[in-house]
Amino acid sequence: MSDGEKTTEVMLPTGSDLVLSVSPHLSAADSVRRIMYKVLLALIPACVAGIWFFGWRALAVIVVTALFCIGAEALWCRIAGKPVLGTIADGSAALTGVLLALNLPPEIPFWICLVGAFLAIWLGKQVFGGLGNNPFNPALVARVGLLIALPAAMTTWTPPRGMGADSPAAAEFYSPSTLHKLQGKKVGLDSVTHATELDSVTCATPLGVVGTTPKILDKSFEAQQNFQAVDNNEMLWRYFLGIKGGCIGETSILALLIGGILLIAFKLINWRVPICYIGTVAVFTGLVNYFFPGVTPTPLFHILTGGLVLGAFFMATDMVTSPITPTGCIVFAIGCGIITSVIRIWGNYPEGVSFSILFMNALVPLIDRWCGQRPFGYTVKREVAK
Amino acid sequence: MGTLTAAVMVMAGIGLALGVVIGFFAKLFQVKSDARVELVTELLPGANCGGCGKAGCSDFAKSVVSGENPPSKCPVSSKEQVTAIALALGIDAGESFAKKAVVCCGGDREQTLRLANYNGVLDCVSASLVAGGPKGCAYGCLGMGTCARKCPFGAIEIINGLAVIHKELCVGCGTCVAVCPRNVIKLVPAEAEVHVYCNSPAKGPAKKQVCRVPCLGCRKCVRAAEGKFTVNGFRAEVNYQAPELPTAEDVQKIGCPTGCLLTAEEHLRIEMNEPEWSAGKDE
Amino acid sequence: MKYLELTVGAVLVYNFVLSRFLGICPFLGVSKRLGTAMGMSGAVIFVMTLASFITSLLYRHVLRFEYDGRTVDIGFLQVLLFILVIAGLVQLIEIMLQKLSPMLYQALGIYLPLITTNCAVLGAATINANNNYTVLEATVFGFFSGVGFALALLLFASLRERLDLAAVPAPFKGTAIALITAGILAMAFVGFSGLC
Amino acid sequence: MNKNVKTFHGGIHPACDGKSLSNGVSVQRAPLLDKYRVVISENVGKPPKPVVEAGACVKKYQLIAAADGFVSANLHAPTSGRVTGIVEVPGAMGVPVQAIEIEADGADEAGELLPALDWRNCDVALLRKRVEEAGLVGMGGAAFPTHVKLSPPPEKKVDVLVLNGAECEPYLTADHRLMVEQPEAVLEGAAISARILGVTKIYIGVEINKADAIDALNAHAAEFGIEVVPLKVQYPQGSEKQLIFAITGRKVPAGGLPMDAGCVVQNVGTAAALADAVIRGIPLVERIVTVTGEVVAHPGNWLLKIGTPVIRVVEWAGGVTEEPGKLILGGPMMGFAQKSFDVTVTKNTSGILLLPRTVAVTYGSSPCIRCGRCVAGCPMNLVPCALGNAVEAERFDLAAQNHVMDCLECGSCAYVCPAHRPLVQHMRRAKAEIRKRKK
Repeated sequence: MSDGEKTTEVMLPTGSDLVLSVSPHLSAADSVRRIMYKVLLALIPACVAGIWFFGWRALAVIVVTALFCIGAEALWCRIAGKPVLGTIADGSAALTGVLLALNLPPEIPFWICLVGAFLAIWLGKQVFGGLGNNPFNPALVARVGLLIALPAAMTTWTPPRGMGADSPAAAEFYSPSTLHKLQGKKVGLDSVTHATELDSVTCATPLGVVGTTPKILDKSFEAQQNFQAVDNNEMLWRYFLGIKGGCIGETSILALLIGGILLIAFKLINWRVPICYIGTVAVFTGLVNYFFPGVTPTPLFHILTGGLVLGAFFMATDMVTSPITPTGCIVFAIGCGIITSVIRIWGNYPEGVSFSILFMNALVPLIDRWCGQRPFGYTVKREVAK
Repeated sequence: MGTLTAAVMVMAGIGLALGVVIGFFAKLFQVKSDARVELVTELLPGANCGGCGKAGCSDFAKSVVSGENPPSKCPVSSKEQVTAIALALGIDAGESFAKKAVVCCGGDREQTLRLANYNGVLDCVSASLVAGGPKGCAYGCLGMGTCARKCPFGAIEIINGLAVIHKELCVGCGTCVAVCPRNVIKLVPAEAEVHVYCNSPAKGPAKKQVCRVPCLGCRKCVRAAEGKFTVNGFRAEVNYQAPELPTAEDVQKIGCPTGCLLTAEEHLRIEMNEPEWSAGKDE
Repeated sequence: MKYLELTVGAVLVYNFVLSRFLGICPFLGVSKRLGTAMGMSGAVIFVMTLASFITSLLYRHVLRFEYDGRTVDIGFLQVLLFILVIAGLVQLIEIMLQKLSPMLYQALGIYLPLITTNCAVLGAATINANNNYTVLEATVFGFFSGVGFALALLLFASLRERLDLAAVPAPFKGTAIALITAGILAMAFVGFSGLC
Repeated sequence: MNKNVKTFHGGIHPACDGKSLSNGVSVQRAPLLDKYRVVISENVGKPPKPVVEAGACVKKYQLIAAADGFVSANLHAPTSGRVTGIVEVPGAMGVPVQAIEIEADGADEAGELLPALDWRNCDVALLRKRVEEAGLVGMGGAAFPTHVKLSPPPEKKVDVLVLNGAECEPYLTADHRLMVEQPEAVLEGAAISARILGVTKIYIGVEINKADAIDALNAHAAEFGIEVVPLKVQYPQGSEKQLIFAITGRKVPAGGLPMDAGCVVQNVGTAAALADAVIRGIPLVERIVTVTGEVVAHPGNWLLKIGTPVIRVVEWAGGVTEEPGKLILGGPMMGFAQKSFDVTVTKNTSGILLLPRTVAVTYGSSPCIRCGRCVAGCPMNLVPCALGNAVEAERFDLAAQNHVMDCLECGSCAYVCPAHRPLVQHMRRAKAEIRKRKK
């Protein structure tokens, strides 16, 4: 710019377009929508693993359930007179849908997905006032609701890729007749009739096998060997990779861990929560296993089977339904761990993750109240004085 | 012993024992209670509006029984109800002044300038805490409806960004007066028909810059209707204590230059009939 | 071990409110504030324990006794007698509360007399009788049933306090959303089935 | 990162600090205007009483409004000229305020100055009186009369003076430039304050993003026995309670003042003004103000007279490149949004910030998803989201129970909130309602 006379006209503000709002006038770049999409991104590895192990049917379940959830949300918003597009765009309905789908068996009929979607979105979320107001995790409300109402459909598991009749411990997971059928294919029977029969091939989950194995209450050799068939190094490795029966999303621990690390990297969850949850289960089952080896398998088995890792990383860390303070989150995680272990070892249900998180959801207001943090500048004495 | 005898004896014995124990405890833990409080509470309207200055009707009933307040202190009760309470207690009903609230502002979205685009909580108290709110006039109604939400009788409606009171629903409890951050709502005698719809003590020119219907303090009304108006600073006020209140004819006769002196009916009619404000027209 | 089973059963598996669906009236009525819920919980635990103790005594020694070498069985009086005793007990508590804690008395309001006809208390007494529990067992069962009721009530009250601040749609405000919440809570308790 | 850098718990790290717009620009002296409007009620406490009539001629530095009571501050003429009267101007808080309008005669002729004092040897009472005469107020934001702050009641044992050079607000660089350009004035002012208070321990806390300021201060700090404490770049490092904790490790009790922890906190700008008042006898009539923002053509730091209209300052800074979406007096975290450009510079205006609409936050009404970021960010360890929910449901009893009165309104919670809830507005509402109820 030349010194001397400045001929360039100075543009002055008119003040006609001023916004009046409270301080602060800046904000961090994150938004609710971004958070939801990031969690969805972190779920992709688990989805991919589910599709790999259970085929296109799993993809269909995921997509259909997510769409049903979005539809249920849209319908509710329409009836309640809320902005439809704005509510759907925040991605929470899609996230609930994907989470619910990952908690369903791969061969679930689609009408059950529809019922689940309405359970999750309407009963689990919108009646409480929508996102942020629901005390219970919507996906878990739907899963538990379906599990209680339709136990047969919700516990019909199909074998994943790589779990053929000749796989290790096949006799544990398949009923004798199923095993027969599977082996029959190897010999090469009539392929047409066989294909239709194979459609109904079902298997048990590792936790299911454990649940039906009679407990041995002493420390004898039989007790030590009680779960040997499903709880050995080779099987654990297979569970870790995902070669086991179960819900779409809970098969591959590897994929879930990748997603979990993504969540931690995005700073969306407190890493202490999954660690505490899994750690509590490990300690609890470890103690029981140490004293009564015939009652429950080793801690590693408990970690690698069932929905524990999925629940610990994606459900117990749900922001809306978990405590707000870091201390509260730890208490919450430990509570989940204890209840999960108790249900798995002694309960009727082979799996307790959903129930435990749902139960702890109900405890959140109390945890929030009792695990609040002391404001800066307060000492215990002063607080009493107040 | 027959079954029947046993049954009768057992029942009678246990009943008797319980009766004795309960009677003993009732004597031991006797609590005195005043039945009159409950009676008065029943006779009160039960709106729990707090217009009397007490925390709800039962609290007020206590104060009536103790003689702290006359029954007429309840702004919601009709004369008959007040008399009933006074009769029940055998006390004097006390003098009653029926009151109504009036929003002393005519500055809706059309009339008063909005200086900035407000972005925040849609509540008058909250908005007034952010640079006094977006309205150009620092004394007028903010029109975000805090009073309307708080009114226990649904007497306040927000029309075009201005609170308007439906006189027939208002009981004069004063809830709105207490919550309004601008102190623009006033309790006036129920029979008053005419009000000055401006609350700004600022100078005329300053008001004119931001509002089309301010009171300019021209004293026309004071001159035309002797004793019925006073001018306080730069704003005229109806003299509600005067023996005679201004009437619709007075308004006609005065012919307020800005139109902020109106009868309540006229004010309501103007606000209701104005075209609905639309976003494009603002500023 | 028997007592552990009794405890877990009474508190979690066969929770009075969420599994047996007894005592719903105070469960819905006194759960708006956590403080009141705590008071109610205390009252119910007290009444249930005492009622279980006394009714099991009555059941074992009054409703069936030996007289003159014959057994006199007036078991048909069971319900009648239990109600009478429970009503008397609640009356006692009400009188004492009014004097000792007027605040709690005010807060409990109508629900305190309602314990009189509370099916949970009568339920506990009847379950004791049906299972032929000893007096000690019955007392333990009564106490932990009360604790189970208290657990459900506290959870529910804290949830309702949170829902107070939530943007619940108008048609669902109040009892509707409370019942939905209770339903989901009951679903969570299903997970405990089989523990004993 | 330096391990010795001190800080506090909680707080946030704003991604865009905007300081580079103006932190390299030296302080410029503003040209003389023809009219100044000096706001009377700008300090905390009672406003001073005008002592000049309309039409009176005043000299620069002449007293125009005298303190009314102890918690009040003198006001002096920023230039020579004629008083036209008392007018109503829009105040920084949005409500109209009274101001003395002075028509400058262009001579900018100084009146009689107060005698210079030898602060090392003269009577402490004399120093304290001088602070009062010079109309000093806290220049960091609250405009609390400095002489009040420097007269703690005898039962409070004050042993530490903390100078606040943190300047944690994004965009603002006025204190930074002051410390770089006049480190001796800052340090000397601190030493004088310490003498008034009778304390020997003097710290000056500076965030480490102002390395040149730390170097400049360190060059002279030893002469005055002052320790320069580098602080972590973290908002709100400059909040009194957080600063005291970071530097001394003491915690100001809830509801208490810094003196309850034996500390007095003073802004560096106030210290420099104090040095001017004592050594040269100059009362407070001008201050350094940062004029900045993405839409300002030439952001910079200006030495402005009190009473300068903001629109003129923007003009000197080269105007704007586009119509601003927000005008803020102060910093972007705690400053006040304005409704018009008619506001004037006061003793506590640290910055004039013009933000485009794209940068300024738009608050929404989406609900809390309980992510807990506000809890992690709150320097007072509160649970802001719960407080916000309580206020939305108008449960002020609940808000009070959860310590809303301890809120600093620093805005950390609202900054990190992914739902962009106007949490600070909720806090203010709660505080206002609770105060109203206490009455």
